[in-house]
Amino acid sequence: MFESVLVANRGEIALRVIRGARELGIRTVAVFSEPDRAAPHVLHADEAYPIGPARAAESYLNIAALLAVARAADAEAVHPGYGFLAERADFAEAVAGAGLVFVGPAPATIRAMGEKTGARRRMEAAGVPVVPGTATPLISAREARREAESLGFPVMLKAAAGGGGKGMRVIRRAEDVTGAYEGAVREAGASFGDGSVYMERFLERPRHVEVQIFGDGHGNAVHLFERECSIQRRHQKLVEEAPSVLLSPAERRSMGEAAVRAARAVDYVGAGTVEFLYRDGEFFFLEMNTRLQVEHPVTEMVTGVDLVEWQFRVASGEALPLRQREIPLRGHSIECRITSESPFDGFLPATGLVGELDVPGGPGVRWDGGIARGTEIGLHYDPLLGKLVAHGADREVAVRRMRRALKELRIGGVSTSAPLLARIMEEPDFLAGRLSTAYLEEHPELFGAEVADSGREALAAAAALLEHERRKRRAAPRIRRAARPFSPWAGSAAPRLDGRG
Amino acid sequence: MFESVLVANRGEIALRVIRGARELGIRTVAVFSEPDRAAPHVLHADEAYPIGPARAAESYLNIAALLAVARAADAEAVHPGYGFLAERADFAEAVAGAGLVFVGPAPATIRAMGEKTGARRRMEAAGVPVVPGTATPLISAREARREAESLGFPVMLKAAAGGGGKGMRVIRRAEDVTGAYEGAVREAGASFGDGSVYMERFLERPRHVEVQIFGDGHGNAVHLFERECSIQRRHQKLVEEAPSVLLSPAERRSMGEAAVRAARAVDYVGAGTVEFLYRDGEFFFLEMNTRLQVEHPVTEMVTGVDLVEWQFRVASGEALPLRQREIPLRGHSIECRITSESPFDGFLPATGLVGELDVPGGPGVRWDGGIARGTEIGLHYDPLLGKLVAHGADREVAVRRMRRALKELRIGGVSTSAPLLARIMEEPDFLAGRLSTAYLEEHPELFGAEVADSGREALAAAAALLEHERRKRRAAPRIRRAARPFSPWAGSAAPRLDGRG
Amino acid sequence: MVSLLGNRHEVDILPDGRVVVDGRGHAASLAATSPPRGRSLLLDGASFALLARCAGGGAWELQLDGRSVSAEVLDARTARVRELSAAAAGRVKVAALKAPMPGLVVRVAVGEGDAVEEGDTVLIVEAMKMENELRAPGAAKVTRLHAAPGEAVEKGQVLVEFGEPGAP
Amino acid sequence: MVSLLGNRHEVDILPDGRVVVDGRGHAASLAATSPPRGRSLLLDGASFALLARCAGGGAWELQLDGRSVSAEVLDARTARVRELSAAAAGRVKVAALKAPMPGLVVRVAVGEGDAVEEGDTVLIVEAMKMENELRAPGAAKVTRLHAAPGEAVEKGQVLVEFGEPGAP
Repeated sequence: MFESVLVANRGEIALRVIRGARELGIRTVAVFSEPDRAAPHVLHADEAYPIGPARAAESYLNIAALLAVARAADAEAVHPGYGFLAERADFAEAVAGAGLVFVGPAPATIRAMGEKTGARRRMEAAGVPVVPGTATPLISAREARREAESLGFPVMLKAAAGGGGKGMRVIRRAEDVTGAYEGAVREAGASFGDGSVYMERFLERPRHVEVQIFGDGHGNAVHLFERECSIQRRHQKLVEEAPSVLLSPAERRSMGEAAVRAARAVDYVGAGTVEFLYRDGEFFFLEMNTRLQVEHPVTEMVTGVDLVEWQFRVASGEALPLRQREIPLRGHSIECRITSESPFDGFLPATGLVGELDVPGGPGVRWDGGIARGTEIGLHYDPLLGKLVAHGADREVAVRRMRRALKELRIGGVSTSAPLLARIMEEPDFLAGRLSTAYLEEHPELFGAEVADSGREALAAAAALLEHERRKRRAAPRIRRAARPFSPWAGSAAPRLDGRG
Repeated sequence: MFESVLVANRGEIALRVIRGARELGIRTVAVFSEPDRAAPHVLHADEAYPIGPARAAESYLNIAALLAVARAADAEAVHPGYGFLAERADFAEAVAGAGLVFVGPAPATIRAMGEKTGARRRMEAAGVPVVPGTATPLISAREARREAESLGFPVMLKAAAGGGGKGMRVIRRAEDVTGAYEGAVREAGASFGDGSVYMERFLERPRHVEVQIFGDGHGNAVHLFERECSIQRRHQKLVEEAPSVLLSPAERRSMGEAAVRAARAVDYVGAGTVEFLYRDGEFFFLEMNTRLQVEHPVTEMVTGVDLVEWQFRVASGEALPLRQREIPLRGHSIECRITSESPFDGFLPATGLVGELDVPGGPGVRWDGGIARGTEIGLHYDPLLGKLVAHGADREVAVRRMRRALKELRIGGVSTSAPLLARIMEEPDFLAGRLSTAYLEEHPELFGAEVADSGREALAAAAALLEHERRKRRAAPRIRRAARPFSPWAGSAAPRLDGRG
Repeated sequence: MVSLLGNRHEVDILPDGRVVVDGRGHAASLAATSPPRGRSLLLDGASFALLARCAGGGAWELQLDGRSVSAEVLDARTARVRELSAAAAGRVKVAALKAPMPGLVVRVAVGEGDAVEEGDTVLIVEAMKMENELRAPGAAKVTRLHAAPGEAVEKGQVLVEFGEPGAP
Repeated sequence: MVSLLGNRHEVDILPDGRVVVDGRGHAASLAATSPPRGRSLLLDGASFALLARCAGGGAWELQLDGRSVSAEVLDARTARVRELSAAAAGRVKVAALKAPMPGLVVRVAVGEGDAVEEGDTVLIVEAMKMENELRAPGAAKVTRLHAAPGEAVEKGQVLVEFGEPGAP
């Protein structure tokens, strides 16, 4: 095992990687942009060094600055987390070129899977079913229009270089193709430095089911079961579960085997995820993510495997610690993404200073956060503040735990997705496992602004009491009514707020 | 299942019970003494009512006040937690007398096991080995001297009515018997309202191993394996583990069976713990605690069973959810008790206002706390602030996790046991599993005040920088040296702290 | 009088510490918890953990179960005066598109004088690496543009002013 | 000059922001984290998460990895003056037993005039329901008693004064 690692990321995933490394006795080197000087990942690392200004292109995406820190801090390995440079083959190459270990698959694998259209071709060849779509990136809005007509609407545009919803567009009408194409190219370019987009037939209301895989370069490849990530908003996952509630044992086996086939087809080394769209018993390869996923904790909860530990072990040349049949599947786990967005206000990005942070505890609950009290939430980076994860003997217990944990979670100073998530955990279709990627659109009632009557009453009473206290405090230094006779009770006789008291 | 429960406790255990109840959809009713008005258990409950002033005798031990709240709030059940009234048969009787469900065993069981000398006799009859000692409470210092001579020194005095180290004394010399007896009687009286004490032969350097048992009143009794609680200070446990590191599978089985025998001997219903002293392959019944233990989370981590859920199920008349062979033992778990004490200052009780509270997250870590930011830590109640629990595939992983978690835990404003616990997690005998109840006495080096060189350097630099900043801030409004020419760099030219700058 | 979520509630605080909300009396106790904003309210024993921030002039920002809500506390006379003046002024409709969040304008899809239909894309603002399309709230004519591509905008900043669809 | 854990460290803050501790120079950066007391110190890149409380007069209470440490920052002249006056005054030995924590005196085992040996129990103070025996620090004679059973005592309060073992 190497003795030190540079974590080329920020936020909750930097913290997650630092925790994993620290538990293995690996010295952790963090990097930070100017606004992140006092961020939690800086505080939790053994060492931390500045790499540039707020703009990611000049800091977290600045390969030269990262390698300079790695050299200066004598780091032996680099862990990219997810996002930023995690799926950039040129970064993996630069890391290797500097004589360091890249904690992830080989550059050729990243390149092969990152170029989404090529990956689709490869998977077809390996016998993994794929969604019909363009075999190469689109070169113009005109080509986009032509392909859309031939695939049949609705179709979907996707960034060839990336994932996570950036650069994605669903198109239902011919007249929307051009605008959507231009927007997708622009967004993909801004997010991944590569504006290539391709097109697929858009499956209506599919479920998004993905399989965690691991390969070790010693000929071993295993899967760690699936995650259901159907609850999404603009292709950003909001709620994830393991295992998927509707997969039969046979479907689970066959999807797991397809994922391992996909891994073997590219001699996969490290942690990866094979994403599938699932509908009516059929599943299609969507893409392969050559990195740790945001939602990896649900897999850790149901298998007992520490995926970051495995990443470090495999990167240092060890074989996988367990064989396929030794990997258990225990109970059920749910993750809720807590983001700085206003769910009842059109999901507007929210900013602010985290003034209060109370994190749930007790049995079966895990918090993977990237914020602390005093953290300033700006608009420079991803809105993910942290992930709340619950585990229980079955889905019902996991849901009850998640409800309880969401009630305990308190983040002051910035609006979050938490109250929407709390509603989802009570919603009948969710509880029955009736999920699809259209779930949120089909449940507009979740976004209503209503507050329960008891809550309204409490809020009205609280506001009145607070204002009353504040006025009393302000009035205290003055002598208010000299004529009023002294009485031990008079002090608590509060005037009515309407001024009649 | 009943629909509401009054939680007759405070601190972390009240919170733990509230969490368990909430997950079952049971309405939770908290009670609070005057200083606990804004305590976390009040905030987390559905309802909360005052029961009296700070002194426990007038609040948390005030049976009439508790029952009055239960009636007013329409609670159907009462959960006593641990400590306070948890092992008071008269309380269990009063609860039942008020037509409510007591979440715990029958009053007769509590009485039988609470009277420690009678319990010893009963266990002997059931074929459970016991430590030699007095069969009835001592009636005078003179009798104590006589019994001590006949048992042979060292001997131990223990409160007949209670546990948790209160009223305990080890006596090694005849001339110390009288003083120890008087102190034990006084302490027992103050803690349990009953000054009865009895005497046992004191085993030198035993290990403290206890077995979690559960009975359901439908003829089922199971054990949930053992906990090793050898690391104690003045008979207060500090570190607990499950399973015990040195028990062989055969010993584990035979101890588990003895514990189930003990449970069946008293027709046990609910959660209980059979404590044993273990030495050189032999074990002796110490006492049976008829309640949830502080350290129950380590059992939950290795078995996946929610003990509070089981308590509620059994109390509402359900049968145990699992049979003996269905209860798994997975990995290893360690708990560290975080108390408000100054470990490097003779374990003096510490007080203060919790100004900062950063709780560890990530995989395999659980925090069961009873404090929040803003909580005032006084001297009225137990010093337990919270429990940090780690779980891993084996003991080594659990220890590494605990180290990492202790490093992340941050409690500002009050001294805690955390830095001592962090040292224990690095100490060779602990790592090798060489434990006994004399562990802390045999490792005085853990209590040294030394700070690593790098830490000293950092602290000195931090103090200088802080003072420098403070002086700069204070000086800022004044114009300091009008003669100095303006320069964009001059502002950052800091004067030397020694006044020469 | 407390304005909350578009409703008004009549609240009286009685000398004995009880609170009457819309005619229903409750035993009430308010205590400070996690500083600076934590508050615990017990209302007839029901426990509410709140965050409270004073916004001045009787306005309070409250957070309960993750939901943020604005409340305004007025004494009866002030409330009455406001009602009368509002009635006198009539409703004023603001015909402008404001930035719903801080961000960067990446595209302006309309020009001054353009007619737009409800739902037409007017502007695209990027925030947190996501593009957010701002759409026309109804049929209208663009009378003034206050935003250009590449410009950083603050939350609440007026970006586009609209007039009647048929206006010159 | 920083006094820390019984040692003195010479600390210079250079104009370029570097800090020299006992002759060794370090790149240093201090930033505020969790308010009010959280601080992040980077010293040659090594990350230290501290809590800091100003106790006035150059005194700081610092907490690192759960350990609380007092530090005192003096400029060179003040430090020198203190050293001289301390040398002139000579060492004064306080022969008193102070309460190590707030609590309740439950027993006083000695009377004024009694001779005690090192380790003898002098008083028992109860705190958090546990009895704490306070023992004689050495052979001495009890000259004054300031505590009685049932009395509440504050931390640091003098409970017993001692004289030389043979004193009258």
